[in-house]
Amino acid sequence: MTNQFAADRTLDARGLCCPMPSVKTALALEQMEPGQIIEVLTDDPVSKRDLPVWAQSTGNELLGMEEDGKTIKIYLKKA
Amino acid sequence: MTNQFAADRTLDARGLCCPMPSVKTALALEQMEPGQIIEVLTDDPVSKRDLPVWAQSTGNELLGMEEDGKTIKIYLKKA
Amino acid sequence: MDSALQKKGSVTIVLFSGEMDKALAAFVIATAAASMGMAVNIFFTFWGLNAIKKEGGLIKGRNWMQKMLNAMNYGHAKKLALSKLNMLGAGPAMLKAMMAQKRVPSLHEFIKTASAMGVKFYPFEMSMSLMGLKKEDFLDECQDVIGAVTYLSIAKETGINLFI
Amino acid sequence: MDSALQKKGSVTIVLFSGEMDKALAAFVIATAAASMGMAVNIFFTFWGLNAIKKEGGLIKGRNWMQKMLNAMNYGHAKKLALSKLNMLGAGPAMLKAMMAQKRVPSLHEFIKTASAMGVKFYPFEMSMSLMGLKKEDFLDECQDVIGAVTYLSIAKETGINLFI
Repeated sequence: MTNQFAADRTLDARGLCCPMPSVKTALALEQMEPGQIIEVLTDDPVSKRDLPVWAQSTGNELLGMEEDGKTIKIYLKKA
Repeated sequence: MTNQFAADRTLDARGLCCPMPSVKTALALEQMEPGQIIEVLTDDPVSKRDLPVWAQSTGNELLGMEEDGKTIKIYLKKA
Repeated sequence: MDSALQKKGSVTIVLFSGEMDKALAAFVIATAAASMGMAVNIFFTFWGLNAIKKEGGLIKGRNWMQKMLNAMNYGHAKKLALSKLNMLGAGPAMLKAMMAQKRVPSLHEFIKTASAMGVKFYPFEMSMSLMGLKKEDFLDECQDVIGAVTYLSIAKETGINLFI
Repeated sequence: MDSALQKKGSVTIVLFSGEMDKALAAFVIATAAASMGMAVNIFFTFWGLNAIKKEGGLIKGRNWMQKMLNAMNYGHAKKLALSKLNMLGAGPAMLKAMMAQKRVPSLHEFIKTASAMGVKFYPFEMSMSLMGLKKEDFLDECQDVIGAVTYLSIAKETGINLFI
């Protein structure tokens, strides 16, 4: 898979239900540096809506989202 | 019956319980023009207290209230 | 409603319970608030999802546990139990008769009224997927299926937050 | 979590109910809020105390009434009933199986996660002393035992207050 946004880290949150994709993303970003990029993989359709809201309310930047079959890839840049 | 405040519209909300008199009044005012007057008929004693509070919190003006047997007539001017 | 009345605060309700009396209490508050021009959002989760299920065809679910849960948890706006005095179903019928006598709207009418007044209904994702329910199983009045983060982003801007 | 993410509002929950489904709803909200950088406090009272009791050795209490209450009210995070469809204990087992299938965390995992994210747990004093429970009976994740005044001093600074 091409890694469109040159992610520094990939978080595989597939199989997890709300609110776990947001929780795992928050915990993963904790260990990263500002400006670094995380790629979150999820197959929870609600994450398409929830993770952008999460990013907005935590101030982290949503770079993009793409779908690859059932997998949704969400790219966030740590604030 | 004299229509003391020359109402543009009468809403018969008799027989309806809280919160329906306020709900029906809100819906009726939706269809009216600013400055127009509605006469609300209700036999729900709580409306004597609730509708003035409703008017205050929506900014519509309470012109007056009168009792006619079991019927309470409430006059409101749309803001 | 949104445009004509000034917005005066907001109410956000999580309806967790599946009983008719609790759903009614939620909708009385919701419609009164909407009549005052308040922004009202109701999030339905767990048993509360029953209040916005379509009638009929409810034995959904892709596995036997979900099928069993939905069969036993059969319910929609016209067929919910009471939280007290349910009396094997006689209680709801009595309450409905009393409501009709007093001209209290039925839950079904409340849902229609609330929706017409701009109250937003959101099914919660997690409990839907636990129960094997999909967006199509819910009334057309419902908005998108949402998750807890979206709920919180709305609730934190809200004056009155209730969990029913 | 506190330092790294900006604080964006707060959630205070009183968990009164001892059923697994309600405790789950509380923890879904709590962990989602914590993930958003919100300050989250959960106060456990009455039956809600069961969610944070340690496993085993629960027939505490210094008099026979307390002993009986704790024996009948036996429960901890891995063994709570449901508010509906409990089916003499089969309901919770089914819900747990469905949760595992859907990879919804168990209540036990939710408690660990919430604690790791800085969610604070406070047992309420009054109901503890009614039930003859002591701080040692609760999970190590718990903060100090508190009273209603402390709860209120936190709740009044809180955006989202829920009673579950």
